[in-house]
Amino acid sequence: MTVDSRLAGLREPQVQRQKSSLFRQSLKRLMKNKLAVAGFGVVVFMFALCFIGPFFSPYADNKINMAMMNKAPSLQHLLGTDALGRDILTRVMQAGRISLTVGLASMVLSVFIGALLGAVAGYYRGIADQIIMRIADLLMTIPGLPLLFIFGALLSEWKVPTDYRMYIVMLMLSIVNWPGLARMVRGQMLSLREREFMQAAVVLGLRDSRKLFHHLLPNVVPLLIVMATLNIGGAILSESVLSFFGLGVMPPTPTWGNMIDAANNMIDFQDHPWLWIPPGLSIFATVIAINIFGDGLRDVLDPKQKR
Amino acid sequence: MKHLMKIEGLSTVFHTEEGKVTAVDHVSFQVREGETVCIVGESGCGKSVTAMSIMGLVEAPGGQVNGGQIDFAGEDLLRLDKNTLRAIRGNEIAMIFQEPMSSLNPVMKIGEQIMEPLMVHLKLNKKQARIRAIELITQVGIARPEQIFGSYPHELSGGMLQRIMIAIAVSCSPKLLIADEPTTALDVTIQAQILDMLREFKESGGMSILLITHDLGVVAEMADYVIVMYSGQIVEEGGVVELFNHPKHPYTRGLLKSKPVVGQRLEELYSIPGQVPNPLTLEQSCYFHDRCEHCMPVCRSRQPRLEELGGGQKTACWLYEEAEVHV
Amino acid sequence: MSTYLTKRLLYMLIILFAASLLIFILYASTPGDFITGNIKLTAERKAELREIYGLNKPVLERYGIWMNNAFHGDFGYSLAQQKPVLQLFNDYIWNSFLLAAVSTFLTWVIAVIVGVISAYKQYSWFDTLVMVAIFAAMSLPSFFIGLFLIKILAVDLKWLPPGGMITTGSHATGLAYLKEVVRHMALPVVVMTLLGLGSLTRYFRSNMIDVLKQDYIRTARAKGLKERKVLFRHALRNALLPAITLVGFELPALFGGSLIIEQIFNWPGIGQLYMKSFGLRDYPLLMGFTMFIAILTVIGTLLSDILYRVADPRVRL
Amino acid sequence: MSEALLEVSHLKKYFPVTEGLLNRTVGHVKAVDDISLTLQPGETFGLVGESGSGKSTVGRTILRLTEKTAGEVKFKGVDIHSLSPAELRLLRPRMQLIFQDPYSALNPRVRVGDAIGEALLDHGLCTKHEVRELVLESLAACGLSSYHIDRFPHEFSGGQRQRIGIARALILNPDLIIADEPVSALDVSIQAQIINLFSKLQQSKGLAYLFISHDLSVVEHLCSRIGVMYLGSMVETAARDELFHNPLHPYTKALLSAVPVPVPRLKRERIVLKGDIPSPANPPSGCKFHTRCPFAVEVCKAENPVFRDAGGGHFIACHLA
Repeated sequence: MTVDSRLAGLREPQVQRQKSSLFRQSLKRLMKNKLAVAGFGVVVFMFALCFIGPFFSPYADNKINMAMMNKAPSLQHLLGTDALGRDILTRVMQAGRISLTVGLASMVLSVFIGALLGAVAGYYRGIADQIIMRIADLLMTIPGLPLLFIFGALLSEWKVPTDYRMYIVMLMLSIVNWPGLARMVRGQMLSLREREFMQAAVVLGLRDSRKLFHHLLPNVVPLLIVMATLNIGGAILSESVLSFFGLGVMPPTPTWGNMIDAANNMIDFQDHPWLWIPPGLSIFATVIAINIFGDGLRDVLDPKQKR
Repeated sequence: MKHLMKIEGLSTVFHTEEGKVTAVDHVSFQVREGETVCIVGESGCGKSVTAMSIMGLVEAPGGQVNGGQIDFAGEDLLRLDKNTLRAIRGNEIAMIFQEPMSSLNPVMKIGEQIMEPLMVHLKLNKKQARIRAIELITQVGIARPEQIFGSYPHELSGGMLQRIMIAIAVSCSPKLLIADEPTTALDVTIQAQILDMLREFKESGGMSILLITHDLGVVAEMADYVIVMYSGQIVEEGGVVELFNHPKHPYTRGLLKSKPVVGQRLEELYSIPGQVPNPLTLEQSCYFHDRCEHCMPVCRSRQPRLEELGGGQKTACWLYEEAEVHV
Repeated sequence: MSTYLTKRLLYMLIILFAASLLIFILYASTPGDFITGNIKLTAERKAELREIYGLNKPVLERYGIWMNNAFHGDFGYSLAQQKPVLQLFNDYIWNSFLLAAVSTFLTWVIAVIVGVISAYKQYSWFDTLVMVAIFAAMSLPSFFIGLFLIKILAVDLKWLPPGGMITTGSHATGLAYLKEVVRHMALPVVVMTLLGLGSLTRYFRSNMIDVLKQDYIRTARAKGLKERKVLFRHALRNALLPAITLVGFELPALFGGSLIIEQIFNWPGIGQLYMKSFGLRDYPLLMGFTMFIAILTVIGTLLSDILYRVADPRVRL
Repeated sequence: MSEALLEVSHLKKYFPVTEGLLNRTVGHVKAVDDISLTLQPGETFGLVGESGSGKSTVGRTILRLTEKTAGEVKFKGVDIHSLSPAELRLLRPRMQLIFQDPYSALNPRVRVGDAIGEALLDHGLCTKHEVRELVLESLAACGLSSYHIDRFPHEFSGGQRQRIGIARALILNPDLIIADEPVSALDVSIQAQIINLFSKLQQSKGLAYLFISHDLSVVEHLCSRIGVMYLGSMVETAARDELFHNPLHPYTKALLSAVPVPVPRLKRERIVLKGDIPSPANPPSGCKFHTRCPFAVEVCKAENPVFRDAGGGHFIACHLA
C-alpha cells in the first residue's frame, strides 16, 4: 500500500458540500495546474488570433502590392510581406484558420470513427472485434507518411479544386489516425468489462443499452477527451508536413505548412526568413500549448491517476 | 527492563491537495528490550505512518516528520544524518510489510535480495553472503533453500514470501523488528505459522518487536504491551492483560466489544456508531467525541491528555479526569 | 514458446500479405507513371515500354507477378535508376542507418538519464523544466526545426554544413573523410534526437515514477541500501523492463530512414531516395520501400513481444 | 421439508489452463469440484475457506456470472443454467450479490441514487415518479441519509459504500443475497455495523443469505449452517453450533484453532498446519488435504473420501472421522 492510498483512507467526505458534479470537481482540479491553464490560454489566444484577428487587419483582402514585395518586418507590416506584397501577419492568421480547422475537424472525424469502431469491437467482441482490429493492424503496419503521400498524389490527379482539398486532407489524416484511437477505446472497454461494477450491472439484470450508455461509455469519455485533445496537435503537425511537401492543402489557400514551403526556395530561405519562420513558430506554439493542456487534462481525467 | 527505543512527541504531517493532514499527532511511547509492543487501530489512525517515521521513510509527496524525538539506543533517529540512519536501517531496526507479494523486487532473484543487507551491513563478501542467505532460508522453515535462492518472487506463495521477508529482516540480527500488518494479507492457517515464527525469532534473538495490526486477536496473542491509536493520537496504552481485561477508553472498549469472537457468539454485536472523523477538519476536541456513548460537553471543546491510571495503564479520556473538568 | 511463435509468424504473414495487396493497389491507382511523366518519349515508345514493363496488364495480374517475383527475392527494377530495387536499398540504407543509429543511441541515453533524475525529483524545478522541454520536443514540426537550424547554424553562422553527407566535390579519404561525414551528420542527428527525445523521456519519467511508488522500493530502502543503489539497482531495472518492447518498434526507424529529415538535410539515405522516386513515380522502388517498412514494422512488433517475454521473469510461455 | 430456495447439486467449475497464445488446454483449475448445498428461505448459509478454496467461484457460478462445468443450480425450482439470457435477466432481481471491495463495485461515474434505482426502472418495477421515494427508503433502511442520493461514490468511506451496495441489492426485494466477503475490507468498528445491518435486514425482510467469508468469527455470528471448503471441495457441513463445538474434519479443527482470539495469555491447544495451501491447478491426489493433515494415513493419499452424513445433518469428507 502506498502512502497515497493510505491517505485516501483518511479523506472523508465533507458533509457540507452541495450537490456535486464530476465536471465541476475536475475543472477545479484542472485550474490548480498552472501550466495547463497557461496552455489553454495560449490555445484560446491562437484560435482568437486566427479567427478574429483578420477582421482587424487592413491587409485582409490579400491585395497584390508590387511596391511592397518581400519587405522585412516593419511597423507597417509587423512580420514583413511576401513575394506578392501581402502582409505576412495577416497571412499567418488566415493560414491558421485553415490549419486549426483541419486539425480540429480531422480530430473530430478520427475520434468519431475510432471511438465508434473501438467501442463496437470492445463491447461486442467476437467477429466484429476481429474484423475491426485486423483492419486497424493492417493500417498500422503500412507506414503513415508514405500512405499520406500516396493519398496526396491521388488528390492532385483527381484535380480536386484547391478549395476542397482541405476537406480531403482532413479525411486522409483521420484514416491514418483512427486505428490508434480505436485500439485505445477497445482496450479501455475490455478493462472496464472486467471491473466489478460491470459484474454488478449483470447481477442487477440491467439492459445492454444501459450497461453500454450509462456504465461503459461515461468511463471511456474522459480518456477520449484527453486523446482527442492531444490528437489535434498531431493532426496540425501532420497537415503541415503534407502541405509543406505540396501534397496537402495548396496555395492559394494558405496553411502554416504551405507557407513554410517558401523555405524550399533558396533565396527566400536565406534572405527572407520572415516568410517561413512565423508560420513555423505558430505551429510550434499551438501544438505545445495543446500538448501541455492535454497533459493537464489527463492528470485530472485519467482514472489511472485517481483511485 | 531497559528501554530500547523511546519516542517523544512524534508528529508527522502530510500536505495533500485538500490541506494538511496530521497523520501522527504528538505520539510518545517506548519499546523495552525483548518486548513486543503492538500498535492497534483502524485504517487511517496513523499506526503505519508511525512505523515509517521511525524508519525515516516518510517521503511521499508532502509527507514530513515535523516534531519530536526518537531515541534509539542513545541516539535520536530524527537528528541523525542520512548515512548513519541508513546504517541502522535494515541492520539494527528491520521492517516487514503487509503485502509480501509486492514487497520483493519482481525482477531480482530471492537470493540476491537476501544477500543485499548482509553485504551492506555485515560486509560479507558474495560467497559468505550466499552461504548465510541459504542458512536464513532454512531458518524460516522453507525446504529446498538452494532452489528458492535462485527463484523469482512470483514463483512463491504469499506465505513463503513473507517468510523470505522475515529472513531478510532478521539477517543482521536487529534489535528491533517493525512488523506492519505482517499477516493481514495471509490466510489464517498461514498467519498462525508466521506469528509462531516471529515469536521464535524474538525469543531466540532477544529482539524487540513493534507489531502494527488492526486485529485484536493477533494483539492478544503477540503483545506484551499495547498502544491503541485513533485519528493520529494514542488514546490508551497498557500491559496486554490489563488492557484487555480492563479497557478504559470508550474506543478501546467499543473495539473489543464489536469484534465477534469464535465460540462466543452473541445475539447482537456491539457496534460503535458513526465513522472516523475527517482528518482535514479536526478541531480542538476529543476526536472520538461524536461516536462516544459517554460524550460530555468538555469532550467537544478540549482535548484530553494521556494520563497514567495506575498499573502502567494510560488513557486519554475526560471520564478519568473528572477533577479537571470544571477548571 | 514454439506454438506461440508459429501462431505469431502465421498472423504476421497474413498481415503482410494484406498489406502488400493494399500497397500495390494504392500505388497502382496513383495517377501517372514513370513513362507518362517522361516527355522525351514518343507515343509508340511509351506503349512499347509499357509492354516491356508489363504496365498494360490488369492490376491483379501485375500484383501476381510482383508478388511472385518478391517471393523469389526480386523486388523489381527501378525504372528511373535502372538498377534492381534491392541493390538500390543496399546502396542507400546504410547511410540512413548511420544517421538513425547514432541519433537513436543518443536519444535513449539522454532519455533514460533525464527521465530517471526527473522522476526522482518529481515536482522540483528541474522536473518542471524537463516537462516543458518534453512538450516542446513533442511539438516541434520536424521539417521546420530542421530548416530553422540550417538557417541559423549553417547559413548564418556557417558552423556546420547545411546538408549532404560530404562536401560536394570532396575526395577526402580516411580520417579526413570520417571527419567530414561527422560534420555533416551533426545537424540531422541533433534534429532527430530532439524529435525522439520528448516522448521517450516522458515514457521513462512516468515509468520511473510508477516504479518508485512500489512496495519493493520501500523494502529496498528499509534494508538500508544507499539511495543510488535503490535507484539504479532496484528501480531502474523495473523501469527499463517495459521499455524493451520499444526496441522492436525502433526497427523501422533504424533501417527505414527518415523521409523528412533526409530530404531537408539532403542526406543520401533511403528516405531521400523515396522522396526523389516519389516525384518521378518510380513505382517498383516506391512499392518496394513501403513494403520494406511494413515488413520491418511487423518484425519489430514480433521482436518486441519476444524480447519482453525473454526479459521479464514473470511472463512465461 | 418445504421447498428449498436454492439447491446446488454436484456443481463443478473448471477453468482451463492454457499454454501459449494458441490456447491449448493443458489442464484444469478445479475451482469448484462437486459442491452441493441447500438453502431454505430466510436461512443463512456460511461458506468458509481460505484463498484458493473456490468459495467465491461457487457464488459466481450460482449467479451464472460464469458458466458451470457440470452440476445443477436450482433457484426456486428453476434451473438457472438452462435459462435463456432474457429469462435469466428477468430472474436477476430475485437474487443479488454483494461484493467484497466496496470501491470497485460502484461505478465512479454514476450517482448513488441512480446506481440504486436504475435496476428498478430497467425491470419496470416502478415508475419514474416512484423511484426516488423507493431509493430514499432503501437508503434509510441501510443507514444512509437522504442527502447522499446525489453524491458520487468517491465521496463515501468504505463502510458507507458497502451500505450503498446493500441498498442497491435490497431495493429489488430479492429472496437471496449472495454476500462475497462483504466485511473483509472494512475496519472492525465498521465491520460490526455492517454485520448488524445484515442481521437486521434478514429479520425485517426474511432474506436468505449465502455468506462467503474467510473469517470464522463473522460466519459464526451470522450463519445458521456452515460449509467449510478446501481446494474446491466441501470438507464439512454442519449446523453452526455443531460445527463450532464439535468439528469433525481435521481441517476445520485446524482452522478453528488458528483464529487468534482476543484473550491474552490464553492457553489452548493449537493445530498449526504445515506448509502452504497447494495450488488448485495441481491439487494433491486422494484427499486434497492429506499433504497438510497432521493425522493423514496411507488411505488418504490414495482415495478421495466420500462426503457423507456423520449423523444429524453433520456432513464430512474424511477417512478418519
